[in-house]
Amino acid sequence: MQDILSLAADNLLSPMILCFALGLFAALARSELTVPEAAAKALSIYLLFAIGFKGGVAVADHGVDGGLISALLAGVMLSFALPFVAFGLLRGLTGLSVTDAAAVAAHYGSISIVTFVTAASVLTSQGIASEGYMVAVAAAMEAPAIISALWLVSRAGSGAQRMDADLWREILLNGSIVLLVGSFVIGMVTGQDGMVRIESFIVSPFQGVLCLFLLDMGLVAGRGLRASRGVLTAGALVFGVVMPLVGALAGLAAGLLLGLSTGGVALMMVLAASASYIAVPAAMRVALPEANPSIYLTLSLGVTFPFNLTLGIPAYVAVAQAVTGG
Amino acid sequence: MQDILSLAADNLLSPMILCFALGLFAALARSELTVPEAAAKALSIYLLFAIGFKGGVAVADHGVDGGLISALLAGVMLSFALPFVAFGLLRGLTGLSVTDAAAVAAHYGSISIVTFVTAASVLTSQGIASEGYMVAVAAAMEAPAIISALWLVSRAGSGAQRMDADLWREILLNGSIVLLVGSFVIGMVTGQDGMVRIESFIVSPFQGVLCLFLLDMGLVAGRGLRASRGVLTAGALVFGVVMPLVGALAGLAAGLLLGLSTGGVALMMVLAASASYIAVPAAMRVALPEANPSIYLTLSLGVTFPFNLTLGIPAYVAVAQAVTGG
Amino acid sequence: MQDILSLAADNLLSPMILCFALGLFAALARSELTVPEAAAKALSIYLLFAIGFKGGVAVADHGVDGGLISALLAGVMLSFALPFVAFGLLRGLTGLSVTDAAAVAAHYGSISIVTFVTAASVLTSQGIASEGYMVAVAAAMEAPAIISALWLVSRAGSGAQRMDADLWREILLNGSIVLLVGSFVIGMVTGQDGMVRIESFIVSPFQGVLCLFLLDMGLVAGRGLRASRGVLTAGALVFGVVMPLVGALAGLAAGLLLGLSTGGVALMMVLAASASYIAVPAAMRVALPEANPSIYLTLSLGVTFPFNLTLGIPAYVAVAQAVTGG
Amino acid sequence: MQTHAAKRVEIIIEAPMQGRLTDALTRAGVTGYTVLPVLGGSGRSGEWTREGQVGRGGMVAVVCLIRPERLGNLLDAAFTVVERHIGVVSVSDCEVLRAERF
Amino acid sequence: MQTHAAKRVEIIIEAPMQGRLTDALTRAGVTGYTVLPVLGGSGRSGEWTREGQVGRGGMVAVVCLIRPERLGNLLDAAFTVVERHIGVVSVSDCEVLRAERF
Amino acid sequence: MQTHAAKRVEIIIEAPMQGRLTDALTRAGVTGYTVLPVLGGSGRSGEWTREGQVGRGGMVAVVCLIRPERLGNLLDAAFTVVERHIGVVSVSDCEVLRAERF
Ligand SMILES: Nc1ncnc2c1ncn2[C@@H]1O[C@H](COP(=O)(O)O)[C@@H](O)[C@H]1O
Ligand SMILES: Nc1ncnc2c1ncn2[C@@H]1O[C@H](COP(=O)(O)O)[C@@H](O)[C@H]1O
Ligand SMILES: Nc1ncnc2c1ncn2[C@@H]1O[C@H](COP(=O)(O)O)[C@@H](O)[C@H]1O
Ligand code: NA
Ligand code: NA
Ligand code: NA
Repeated sequence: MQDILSLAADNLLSPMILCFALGLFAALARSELTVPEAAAKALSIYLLFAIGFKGGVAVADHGVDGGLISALLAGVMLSFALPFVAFGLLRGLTGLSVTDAAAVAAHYGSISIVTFVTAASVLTSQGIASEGYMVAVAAAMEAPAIISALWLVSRAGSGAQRMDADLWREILLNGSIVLLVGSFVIGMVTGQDGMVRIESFIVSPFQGVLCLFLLDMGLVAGRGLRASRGVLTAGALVFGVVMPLVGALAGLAAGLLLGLSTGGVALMMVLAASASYIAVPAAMRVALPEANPSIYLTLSLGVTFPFNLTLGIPAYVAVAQAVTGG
Repeated sequence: MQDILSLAADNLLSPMILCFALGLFAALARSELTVPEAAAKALSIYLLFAIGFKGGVAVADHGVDGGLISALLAGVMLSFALPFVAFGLLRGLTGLSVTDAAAVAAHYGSISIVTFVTAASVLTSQGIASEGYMVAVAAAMEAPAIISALWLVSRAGSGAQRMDADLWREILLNGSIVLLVGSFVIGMVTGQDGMVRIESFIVSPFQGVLCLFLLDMGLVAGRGLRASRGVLTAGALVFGVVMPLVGALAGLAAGLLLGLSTGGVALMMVLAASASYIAVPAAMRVALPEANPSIYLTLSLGVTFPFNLTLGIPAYVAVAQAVTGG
Repeated sequence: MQDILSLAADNLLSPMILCFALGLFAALARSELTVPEAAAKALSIYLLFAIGFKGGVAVADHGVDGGLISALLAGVMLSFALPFVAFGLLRGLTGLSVTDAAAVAAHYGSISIVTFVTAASVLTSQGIASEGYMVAVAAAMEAPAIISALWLVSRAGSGAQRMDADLWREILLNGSIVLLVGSFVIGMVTGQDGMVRIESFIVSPFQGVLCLFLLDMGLVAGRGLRASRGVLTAGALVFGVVMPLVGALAGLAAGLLLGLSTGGVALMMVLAASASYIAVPAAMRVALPEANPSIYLTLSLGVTFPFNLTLGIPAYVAVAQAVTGG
Repeated sequence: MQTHAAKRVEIIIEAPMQGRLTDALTRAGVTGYTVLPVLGGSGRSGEWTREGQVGRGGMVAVVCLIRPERLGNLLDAAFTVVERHIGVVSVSDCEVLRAERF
Repeated sequence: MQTHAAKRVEIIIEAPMQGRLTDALTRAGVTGYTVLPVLGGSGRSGEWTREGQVGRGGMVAVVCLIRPERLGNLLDAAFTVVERHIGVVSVSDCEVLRAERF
Repeated sequence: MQTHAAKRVEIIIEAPMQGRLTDALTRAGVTGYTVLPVLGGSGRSGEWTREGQVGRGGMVAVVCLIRPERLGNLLDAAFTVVERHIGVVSVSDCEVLRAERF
């Protein structure tokens, strides 16, 4: 417990989290501080490329064992299953319509790559190793949850879902999946040779870039919270912190079953606990336009993301350490 | 004198100043070379974050002594006072209307953070130490000058100034103040621990980033000069190089009274000598829309900024060294 | 031969080329992965600045010998001459109109700075030295080809060319020429002193930045290929891979005549073999608006650029090594 | 200068729907359109701004100049896409140069 | 397709005034507006371009579709904000789909 | 609020031609114009998008409000620039505030 608290304090006082807090503060105080959209996208391309590449190099170093496949499968199953849990919780805790509840559920089955990146950098700075292929698991968990959500809606008969071929392609080939998987493969192919060439671009400045990116995430989250005051009921807020804990438990179980390392278990918890705010919202606007975007964006970006970033990650890491004895 | 000249030559032939000159040349020659707006904003976010953070870490290292508070107060007073000097000079040297003169005066009471950043990097490369909290002084000096200018206008009865609550918030929470103060606090809180994590992002590439940023400043200044040929009278041009010298003297006096280090005195001179071209212009567009933006932008960005960058900074540093014996 | 193949394999499996391939794949698969325009421009400014500066520092280190002038002259002559060869080949191989053929020819006389940058980084990673002033040669080769192309059109009487003073200025002062020459001069003036200051910005992260830039080039090339399916005949495709070989031979001859080093010969081959897709297309839109942009962009960016990047560069380097015995 | 009567249709729509809209327009026989970026806005579903967004959110404005007789087709096509979505459609009269282009 | 007469108001104004303008529009009962970025322009106060700018300068275009009967209110509100400032206001007739949205 | 009849001319043109167009407009006595960015579009010469472009490609939209009596001049000037180039020109009626500005 002592350890968890000191770890949490360490995490809370890291430049990354403080940058997020600064962004949140600036947005809530209505400062006109903004990060240009193009810069934010460029930063996210950098982060995705760097994390994917590093994962690939790690796999190249250690060889691909059977763990990769089973971890991918576990991730896909979690992404399929978690929306049902989330949907049940939402229908119990809130008065959201079937469509809105299903849309929110899709976000929680999918993942937040920035939460993953932040957790990975916390692990690195604490010297805890993890499986390089967790990056591929992250990519695999982005999309399945969307299908579960659409199935929930169609079962309730409310609103025809529109899963045309175009939407499938958009979801499966969305920018972050392609970049993550692509750079993972590039890292695997080029291995340490490639790493040596671009190390001083993707390794040394990584945490600094993450700081600026989290500053922007704080700004976006804060603006979202301000714009949607009153959108969330107390029940929805409770969901926003309970669901990540439920997800983390599911991730813990999966990680232990798979026999992952301490870092791997922590990352699996983080993936299951985190909620998407890039790929899934775009898919929902196409497939479930009747669902209110303020609800799912505010919950995932305004409540769960900050929760995971500040309290969640240190807790998940500590639990993973305690349980795996790592 | 010998020293000042060789220092000036050193400064003039640094990559930073040459980049500025390149930008200026390209714009005056009407090359279509441009830095995208989003990239320029991203660079400025980087510079503000890096300089603020480094200042905070420096304060964390040396502890906050009483110097911080008195330096802040001195900065605020300078910012309040200098517009009156500038206004007097302008009314003597030029035929500008009260409104235009007051608007220009506001710019010269406030500060240019890029000039400050360049001076800080000149000090670093010469191994001259300075107080980390000068960054906070810079932030404190941004806004007070605006109030003096509006008071000058209202006293003359020409044009109701419009200082509504919104404008106050915009000025006090403008992007650069929030980012500078925020990253200063983050640096103070995380100290050397935080520095180690992001050093290779904010320290090593700093001067290179500054080069590209000054390239863009040269382009912007050059385009401004070209667009406003004939806007400035000879008197105004004289003001554009005399006022920074007057400001630098006031900054020197303040720095000596405060007992700052050699670097601190130099930075105080630079702050007082520099003129705003980001925060104050935006505030003037809202509060004094009748003032002609070509006049204040051309003076501050096209005349005083290049003057400080090329001749001013080395002169101020040399004087600070001579006077403090540093 | 063995060597060429292993060099080619090495090159094909470098992170840069794989990033280009990833971009190509993503665009052809219609993924919505995109690099914002502002970010792409910022990356290209970085690359131009870094390569120019490094070239200038290299010249400062070794002194300017007579080689610079003669290499510049040779480059200009190649740029003037190659469009005639290209035009002849095109009229033989394809049914393109005079205007379209001339427009394409202009692109192949001019150069692709990204191909040059990639080749320079391949040389660096193989420890092959080259003349720093090749950067200046690259800049000098951008424009002359345009004149040859316009002369070809006017000779055929088809379409009045419009070379007004404005267009001249736009071509000679286009962004990449100004930045390349400017930073070359800055590098020459500041030499190793300047290099020390900004090395960790322009040297260490260079290859990583190039990766992201080539990712975007792949995306742009892929989107272009997709949008212009069917625009190119088989003859045009043949031209797209034969012309770079012809150019490389001309470059080889020039390099040997000039007595360049192994790296210098390789770079001269690369310059002559590469085709412009930034400066020349813009000039063609103004001067030869009747020429179809899909044809010249698809050929230069969709066919020749990937060819040079993957097979061309290793071949040219190997030939240069074989011939100069380097 | 000879001008010809035409209609200018302006559709403000969510960015993820842009491709579907332009595909539908093309199917309805529209020969050209232009897409303009949108910084932000406000409507029944609240206020939003593009700044700092990371995803493919936000809106775009699609402007389409067409011959008056094709307006019905275009609006039908646009409506099927916009129907369930956030967005607005407006039409105004205009004149165009070079009618052969439309 | 059923359309309804409306007015399209386009206001080109300095970026630092954008918030004040949209607040005034909202107070005047306007239910929606869209903000478009502006790259540059020229007018009585000279020529300007957005490129490379660092501050919050430049201009934006605010487009507002409204029912004709609300035009007077909107123009009054816009005018108080624009009055002392650089900028232009234009109004044209248009037709909108889904009138219930305005 | 007093308004005045005017014309709104919208010219969508290749970016490398922007300077030539605005110079021609200025020579034709136009006192102001606004340049808006364009993300992409489609026309006789195919589809294009701005994303990831490095060069100075793409298109821009130039909007020009003028007094009706100056329309002929403006269109003649615009036409000489646009003539051989990709691009579209449309004109609509509008009303402007502060006619003294035009
Ligand atoms: N009356 C209007 N005038 C101009 N744009 C509007 C209007 N109403 C809505 N919009 C735009 O359409 C978007 C979605 O509107 P809504 O569907 O009402 O939320 C807004 O964010 C605005 O960009
Ligand atoms: N006649 C016009 N047509 C279109 N835009 C204009 C016009 N006049 C002014 N503008 C725009 O409004 C801005 C300020 O105009 P002004 O107040 O005349 O300097 C200009 O930079 C243009 O963007
Ligand atoms: N009917 C149209 N409506 C709106 N924009 C158009 C239209 N036709 C062409 N454009 C725009 O003008 C550009 C060039 O058109 P074009 O010359 O027909 O290839 C296109 O990429 C569009 O941005
Ligand atoms: Na999840
Ligand atoms: Na000052
Ligand atoms: Na060539």
